[in-house]
Amino acid sequence: MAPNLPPKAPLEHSQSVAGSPAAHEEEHHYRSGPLRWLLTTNHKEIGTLYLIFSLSMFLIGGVMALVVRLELFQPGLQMVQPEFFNQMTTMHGLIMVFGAVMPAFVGLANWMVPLQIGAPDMALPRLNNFSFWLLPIAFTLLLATLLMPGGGPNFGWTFYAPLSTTYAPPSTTFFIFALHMAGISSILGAINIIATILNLRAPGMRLMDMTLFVWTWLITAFLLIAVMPVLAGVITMMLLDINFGTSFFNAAGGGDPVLFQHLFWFFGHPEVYIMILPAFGIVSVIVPTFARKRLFGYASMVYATASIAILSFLVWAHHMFAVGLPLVAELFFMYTTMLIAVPTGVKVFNWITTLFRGSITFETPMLFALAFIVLFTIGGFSGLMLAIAPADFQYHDTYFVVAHFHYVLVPGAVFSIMAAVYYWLPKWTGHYPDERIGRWHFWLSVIGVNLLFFPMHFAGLAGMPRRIPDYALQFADFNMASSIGGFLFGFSQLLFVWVIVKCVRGGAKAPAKAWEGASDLEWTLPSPAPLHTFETPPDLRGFKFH
Amino acid sequence: MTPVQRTVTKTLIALLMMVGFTIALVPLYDVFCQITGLNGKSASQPRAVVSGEVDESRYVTVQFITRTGSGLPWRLEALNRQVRVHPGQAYEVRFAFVNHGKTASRGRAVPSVSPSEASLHLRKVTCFCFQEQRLEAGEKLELPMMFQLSSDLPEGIHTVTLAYTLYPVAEGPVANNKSTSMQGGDA
Amino acid sequence: MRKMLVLAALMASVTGLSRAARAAGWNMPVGVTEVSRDVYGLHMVIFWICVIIGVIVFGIMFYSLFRYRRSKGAQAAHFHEHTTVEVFWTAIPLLILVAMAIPATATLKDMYDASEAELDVMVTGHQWRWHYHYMGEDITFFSNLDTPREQIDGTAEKGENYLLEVDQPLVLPVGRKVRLLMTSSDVIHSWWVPDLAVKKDAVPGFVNEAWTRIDEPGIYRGQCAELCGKDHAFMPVVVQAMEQEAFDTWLAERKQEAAAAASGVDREWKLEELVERGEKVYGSICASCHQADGQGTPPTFPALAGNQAMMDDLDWHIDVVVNGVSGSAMAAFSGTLNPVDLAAVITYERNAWGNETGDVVQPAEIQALIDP
Amino acid sequence: MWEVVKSVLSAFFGVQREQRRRRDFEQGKPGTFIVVGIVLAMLMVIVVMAIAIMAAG
Repeated sequence: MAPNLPPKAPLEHSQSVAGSPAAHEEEHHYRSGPLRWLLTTNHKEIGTLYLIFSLSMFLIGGVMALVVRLELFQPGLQMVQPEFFNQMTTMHGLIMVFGAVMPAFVGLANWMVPLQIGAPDMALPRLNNFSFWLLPIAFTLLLATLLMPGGGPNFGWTFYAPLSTTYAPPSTTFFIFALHMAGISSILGAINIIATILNLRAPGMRLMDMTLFVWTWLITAFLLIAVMPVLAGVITMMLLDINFGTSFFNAAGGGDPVLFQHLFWFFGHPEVYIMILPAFGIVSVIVPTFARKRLFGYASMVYATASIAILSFLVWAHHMFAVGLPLVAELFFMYTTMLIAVPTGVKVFNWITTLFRGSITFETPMLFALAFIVLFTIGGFSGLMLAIAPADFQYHDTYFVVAHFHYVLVPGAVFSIMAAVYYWLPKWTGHYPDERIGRWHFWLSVIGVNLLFFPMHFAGLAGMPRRIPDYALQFADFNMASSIGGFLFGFSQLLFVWVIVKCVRGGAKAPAKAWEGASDLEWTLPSPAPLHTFETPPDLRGFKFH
Repeated sequence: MTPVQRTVTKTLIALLMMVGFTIALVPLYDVFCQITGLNGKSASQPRAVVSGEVDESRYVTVQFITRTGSGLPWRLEALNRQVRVHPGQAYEVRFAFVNHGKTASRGRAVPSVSPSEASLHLRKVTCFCFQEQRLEAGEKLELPMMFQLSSDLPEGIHTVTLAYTLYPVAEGPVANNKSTSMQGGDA
Repeated sequence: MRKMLVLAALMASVTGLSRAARAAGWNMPVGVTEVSRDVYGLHMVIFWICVIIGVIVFGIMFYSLFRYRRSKGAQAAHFHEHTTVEVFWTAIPLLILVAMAIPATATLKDMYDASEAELDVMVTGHQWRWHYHYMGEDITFFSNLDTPREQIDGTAEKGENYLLEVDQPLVLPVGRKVRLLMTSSDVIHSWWVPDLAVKKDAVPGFVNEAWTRIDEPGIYRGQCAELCGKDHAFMPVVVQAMEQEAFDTWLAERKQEAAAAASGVDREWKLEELVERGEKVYGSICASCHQADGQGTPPTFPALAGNQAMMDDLDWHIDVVVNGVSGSAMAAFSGTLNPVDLAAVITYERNAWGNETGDVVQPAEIQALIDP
Repeated sequence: MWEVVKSVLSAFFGVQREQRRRRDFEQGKPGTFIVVGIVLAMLMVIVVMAIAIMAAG
């Protein structure tokens, strides 16, 4: 099971690390206090920074969601005015997508990719530091727009022109800068992850030996490289339209507002997969561990991931069925969208077959992973319904869509992140997370999340449009249920914070291999993982992969 | 070059290619729109009448809608609101522009065709929408629009709607950039 | 035989369930057009396909979770591959999808065939109201939210059609194919009536088309579906479908009303008359941005009360209202309000909330301006 | 060559046999797979497009 340590030290491995990490890590080795965190180039410390940042953004974005749910608790305008409501929905979306989910995955990649491939650090440690610190600056700027005259962005996280250009508040220029910075951070992170995975694998580890978490991240990183420039391009065009009198999206000057939507969704749809592929990877690592059985169809899983990534570039206009596309385009995008269901289905079938005839236990990470499979699949089903273009005319821009993407992103992406945190906390801190609080957190979250999002399906089908601060009386019951669920889900996240703090401070000691069924490379390291690991690469000849 | 540097270089090249691709998307979109008729954009250049067979077996109703965007004290009126033509037949209709403002100003009529599939089969020989107009205060101007629906117009299309929306063209150099250099096809 | 019975019972309970869900307002409405019924059919088919797949997949999953618990002494098996099974579960969904794509394609083609319409209506989205233009009939009007502000603020009890009621609905004849041409004067809106299964974006500068043929007379309510700014929630769509004869009568009445409303352009109006009329126009058109008290919400919507620039320059004030301001939310109203209403609202703005200019703008002046 | 095409096609559906995968990874060059993948992806776009155009009639 264990690799043959100590290794026979092939020298080219450590030399391949740019600028020899050992050398410049020494310089901050003795540094302490805040400066150490500011200047750290260690992948574990940067990973921790990413995760802390992501958690704080998750809480801030969550508070905004609660403002929205509070206003929607009853029909009528009670708490906030429509202007502020729109800023809350917009900021909630932007913060959750760019500030919470994406950085959380990058943080997990920082921590776990080097540990799972036997690398001493990320390939570009200083760049790593830079790409992290861009984020707090970007999001401070984004949050600051709320205090500017005219308020913050109020045009939805999809910021459709011309509402986001000609009719936007003055703070939009800052919103664009903030998004640019977050985008650069993602691109740099992606470059780093690609360079690490392709070059720093321990000798003896081939691509097809990598864990699915590493695989899905590799593919995600390529997606990021491909679509982040498109986002940067589209917001730059907005900037030019707003400040320099161009007319990319302004019909008055010969531009076309629909062009914005094509460009945005050409970025936006792969972005959806950027937020879910690493989640697939996490679940594919956790399920075999607690089923004590090899992942079913490893190769199929890798291929399905690649397939989804390719198809994700061919389906963007299914977000635009109601915009007035020609019939041929509607049909094309309907067919491709239906096709993408196939590899996604393959993944779900593989996880379930992994469970079949396993030897299953239900620790907190497994609970979250199982909830992911069920609830993500429900989100997949509503996605399939949305793919049927004629029916989409009824679903489009209603709460049905809100229910769909929240099912995919909250009990989907967010649950996978929570599963990953519970799964790897023993490796990070050396202590097991409190199982009892973990279970409370899980069950309250599952009940809350379903009470929050399931009624939204009905509200949408009954005809409630999204992004409205006030609604007709027939939607009242659904919204009240959603709001109660929202508060339940929101406040149970405090338990999550509590578990993490408690686990960092102490708890049951975890051995190197914290979970009985775990078999990946990180579990050969002591718990907690020391600051520097795999400085001489492990020799993996004979290591039993996944 | 170390392997890491090689990978980073390759990734950066891919990144630059995507940046280039993004920039190219704007003109590509316009080309794409004109080829496929996406969004009801019609050609921004005059085209010659094709003298072919006139399909006298059927009539197509062509409607003209005129609208004025905000900020321009003009009125645009279609003097022929609706005409019935045979596909293949060239036809001329007239539009009246009136500036009821107190100063001279410039405007441009932006066309849109519905159903969008029809824009592929619409040939505009002369149209005021190809260039901006300048009207003195109180000036009234009548302009022709000559068009031809090609005889291969799909059978299913019986009505073609042509909408023109008047937008102001701001005076000054910025405005010139706006309508010429930044946009490839200005619909 | 018994299987058949079970199946029939299952089918009956399933249809009963979906009918109950619909009646309770939990499901998509079947609607009142052929297209909306087709769409409802597609929706239910794909829904039940998802339910069946879900029952099978989750059934196997929960069976495994229950049966292969380690606490019950389950030992892990060692298989991790089975090509036949994998091909099978790839092929089955593919076939289901192809089967689904065929009726979906047919319905979509139907929705796109707006040819041979008997009535054309131009629908224009404005921040935040709809404007309808019956083409060829020269009838145009705004359709504004009719729910009183007190109901929204919670100081009055909410009515049955809270937020789904308008001052003037779009009136359409039943049994006739109506083509709807959508466009917008500012941002993107989306015109949606669930009972008609019509949802189409109204894009500024472009014209989209959709069509409907309503089978039953009645009132059908919907809303703007695309975020269009502050009052996105407050621009409902109401369609009133009536029999052809009733529709013709309505049309004739509408024309008379329009003529009556526009009459009096030539006569001299008194300040009080104009202010009285202007207050109504202001309330339905201008107040959503500039507020009933004229305070606006700066910087986006400037205050009119005490606005010195406006009071000092009458010509500019008229120009802004009549022609709009390019690149802002201020639309041109020359095409949508008649000269009397324009004169009235301008006069009102110059003499309300302490703006005591005493200016009177006569409809004739506006008429001369628009149509020299 | 046919083997490569078969491998890539099965990858599109997310089904692959361990044996075949092992052989691909040991014998094949990644370049061939990427090129064949791109070509087949384009082919798929064309096929779906053709179906859509046909269906739209």
